[in-house]
Amino acid sequence: MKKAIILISLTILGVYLIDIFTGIGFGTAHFASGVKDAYLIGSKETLKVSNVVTSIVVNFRGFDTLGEVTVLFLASMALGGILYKKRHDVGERSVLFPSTRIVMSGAKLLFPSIVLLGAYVFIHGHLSPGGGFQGGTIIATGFLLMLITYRNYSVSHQRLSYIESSAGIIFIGIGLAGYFINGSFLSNVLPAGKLNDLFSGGVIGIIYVAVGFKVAAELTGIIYTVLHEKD
Amino acid sequence: MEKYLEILNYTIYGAAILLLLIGLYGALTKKSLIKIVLGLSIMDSGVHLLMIAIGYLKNGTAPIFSPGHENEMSKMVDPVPQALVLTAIVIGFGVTAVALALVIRLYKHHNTLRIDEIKNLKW
Amino acid sequence: MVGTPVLFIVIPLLAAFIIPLTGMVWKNSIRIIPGIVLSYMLVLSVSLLWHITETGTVVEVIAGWKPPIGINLVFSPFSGFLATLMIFLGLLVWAYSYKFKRSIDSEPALKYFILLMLLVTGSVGIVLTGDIFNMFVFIEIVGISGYGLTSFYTRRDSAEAAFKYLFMGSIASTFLLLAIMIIYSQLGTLNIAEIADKMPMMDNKLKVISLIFFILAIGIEAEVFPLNGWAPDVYTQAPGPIGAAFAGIVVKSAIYASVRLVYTMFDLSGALDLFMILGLFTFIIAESTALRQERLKRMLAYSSIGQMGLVMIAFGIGTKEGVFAALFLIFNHAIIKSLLFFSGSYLVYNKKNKYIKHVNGMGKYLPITSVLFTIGAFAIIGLPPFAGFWSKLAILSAAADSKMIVLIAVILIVSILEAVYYLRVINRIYFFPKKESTEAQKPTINALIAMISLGIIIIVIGFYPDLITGILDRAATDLMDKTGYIKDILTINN
Amino acid sequence: MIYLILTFILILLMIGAAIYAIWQKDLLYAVIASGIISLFLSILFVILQAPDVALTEAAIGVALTTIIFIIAIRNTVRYEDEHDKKVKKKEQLKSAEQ
Repeated sequence: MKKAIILISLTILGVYLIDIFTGIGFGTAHFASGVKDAYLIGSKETLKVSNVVTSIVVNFRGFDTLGEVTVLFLASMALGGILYKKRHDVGERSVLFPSTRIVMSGAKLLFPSIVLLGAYVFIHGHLSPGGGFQGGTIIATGFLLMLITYRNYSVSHQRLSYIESSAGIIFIGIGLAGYFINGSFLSNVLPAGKLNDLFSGGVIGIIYVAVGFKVAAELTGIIYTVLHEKD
Repeated sequence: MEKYLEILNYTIYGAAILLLLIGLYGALTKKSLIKIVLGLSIMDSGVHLLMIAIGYLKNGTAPIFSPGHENEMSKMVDPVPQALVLTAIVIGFGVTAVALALVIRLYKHHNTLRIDEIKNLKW
Repeated sequence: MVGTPVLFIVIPLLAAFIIPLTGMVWKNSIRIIPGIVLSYMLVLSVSLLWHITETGTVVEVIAGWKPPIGINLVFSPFSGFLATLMIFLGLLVWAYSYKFKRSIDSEPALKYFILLMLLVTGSVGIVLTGDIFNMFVFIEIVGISGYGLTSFYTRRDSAEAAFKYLFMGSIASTFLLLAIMIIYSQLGTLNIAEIADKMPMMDNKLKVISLIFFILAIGIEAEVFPLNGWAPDVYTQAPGPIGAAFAGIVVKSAIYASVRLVYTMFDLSGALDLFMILGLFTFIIAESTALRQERLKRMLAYSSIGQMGLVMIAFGIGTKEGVFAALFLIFNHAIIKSLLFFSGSYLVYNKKNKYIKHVNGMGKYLPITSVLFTIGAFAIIGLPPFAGFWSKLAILSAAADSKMIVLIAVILIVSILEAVYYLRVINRIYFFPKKESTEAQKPTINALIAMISLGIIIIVIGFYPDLITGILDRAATDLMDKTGYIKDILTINN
Repeated sequence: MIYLILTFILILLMIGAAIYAIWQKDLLYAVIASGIISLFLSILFVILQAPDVALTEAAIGVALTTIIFIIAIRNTVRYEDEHDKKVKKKEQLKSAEQ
């Protein structure tokens, strides 16, 4: 009975949504004058950043990114509070099966290249697809591989906390530098450079590297906390 | 033939809305806590696909000024929904992680994942 | 001027990132730094509120891009008033829980104070921001810190309450994203002022559906009637002061968001009626449910939901008097309900189920706390020498001005219900014998300071309502002035 | 043309995986199915000209979310109907073996 009611109401919702979105149209420009063109021009002319998504995420709407990094920080805080135990036992992780020798040496071989790929992705965030979030998550998957392969691989919580905090402080510090020099938070204080150069976009590259470190540390911390949860 | 292919275009909206509805259905009717969280995350994926599809332009290119193609601005797809989805994906992961931590703690206290057996509070 | 609105967000975040580092060296900094930051924010907001009476609304752009392109923060009389109120309450909650969990080692305490500080920051962000997607991000910040704070005690049911809240919150954020995307696809902007400016261009059907999605999403946070299933459990299971923080801070920011939508963004005439109907349902159902509750905190929670319904009714009247009454009600509810939660959690301290019968005879053992609870109860019912009287009077006269006789009758009848269940508790406090087994817990000195200052504010506002009506009047004028809001933001030259 | 057909196939597979994930009683299979949804979704993002989002979805949706679900399942139970007698017996046998 309950299922039938839910199915009927979901069908109504679905029909409504499909009606709306066919009305909106697919693959065509929807609005005459939006912020899209301003972003494209500003990214190319003023900021000299070739990846427009990066310039939106870090500069035009950089405040969202600050909030988002905070959401991850809060999630790892809340996770630690929810799964709080007096001490974390490193070494016995009955959650996982023991891995074979092939997996172990394969993981050892892959780990440095995964971290290198992640670093490449966030250093070139303003030139090619990718950036701080993408690179950070790639590095976190590298640590994840090591954590599930080796039973007693451990990451120092304190060191993660250092990286997390200092990356956050660098992000806000650069923002505040813009606030004190140019009068508005997160504004560019360094020369913009030339389009498609590695050193272009002013502070955008630096902020994205900080975001990359922070995201990597936070995601690794989240995985580590959950992984060590056992009775 | 061409006309039928046009309809294929709209299947992306259809797929996104179906994903959303399937996830919502799972979250509302399933009894297992992990299934509920799974439903919520499928629902999130549906919304993300919907947002990207709104920004798409036919025969468009990715919003990146690659060397030699600096003047193709009018052909670029809308970068704004992409930036928003980037934010939304990361936020969604944070919420999922917190939800699963809560599930683990609920299992420890009640020794079950079934929502109809965890009802010290009224649902 | 001490600073600009952006510091309301940046300084707490900076502090949140610094605290884990200083906590390794000096443990007490975990408790002290959030207090310093909140006091700084209070000084900043009061001075800005003083400043804008002379110069008008302060609009700040971020990253140097003018409004439709960049994100902007708006400190107008309306949003500034709410922000100041929230920060003040946050500071009191901090003071109340300063000695909290001192006996246990520092790790849970670290989480508690950082989560509390960011809960306040997120709510202030919702109020100040001028961009709907930015609002979504702040709503998520508030949500995640709320889940963490609700499940702070490792009691059996707190995780259940938090999961319930998280379930509702995730569905809310999905619908919020849908609504934001529908609006973006039509108008090509995310800035609230520009959306309001361009709104007539939008198709009516899409307008209605996106408003429904918005109300659905924000109504979950604002505890509107069919969507408030999570709220009583969260209030019951969260630590005592967090109940006050939810009632005083989080719900207020959600109310702000929905009011901003209805009054500024959408130009639909039926929206106010929808508001009024939702408010009436919430008010009547929540207050009559509160009458049947056996647990003290659950009763307070339902009473809080009912008061939010009353606020929505007042906003739904749609005249300037109505808005004024609603703002007065928001102010009074914030201070009174915080006092009730603060003193109520000492009256049923350390009891397992926190039944109302546990307060029997506490008047003799906890005299000050009982008197403060009584003041709060009388004030929220609306008895004359206290602050609550003036707001009830304001809403009744606003309804009378708009010739809504039925509304007046409903409000008066439901107020009698409210009086019944509060007086029942007070009767138990003073005239029932205390059970042998129950032990009274004396409040700590910092909790006492927080409670007494709230009690003093209630009495002072009760005798001199003019202290607050000036700023409320300006805030109400500011909210009603839609074209002024659009002009302030879109013609900024920075 | 070829892209359209590819898109169509991807969408069908994705919806199939979503229905399977909700229908399947074995939570581990359901979680793997949801990982597959994310994988197809990230390919779809590339087709829709959103490489940044595709990278994020591939790393977060496919790897991190799936693994965190699997850890949660390892910490709790694997079957949705843990009170189904058959399943319970199986679990008991397993614990007897260990």
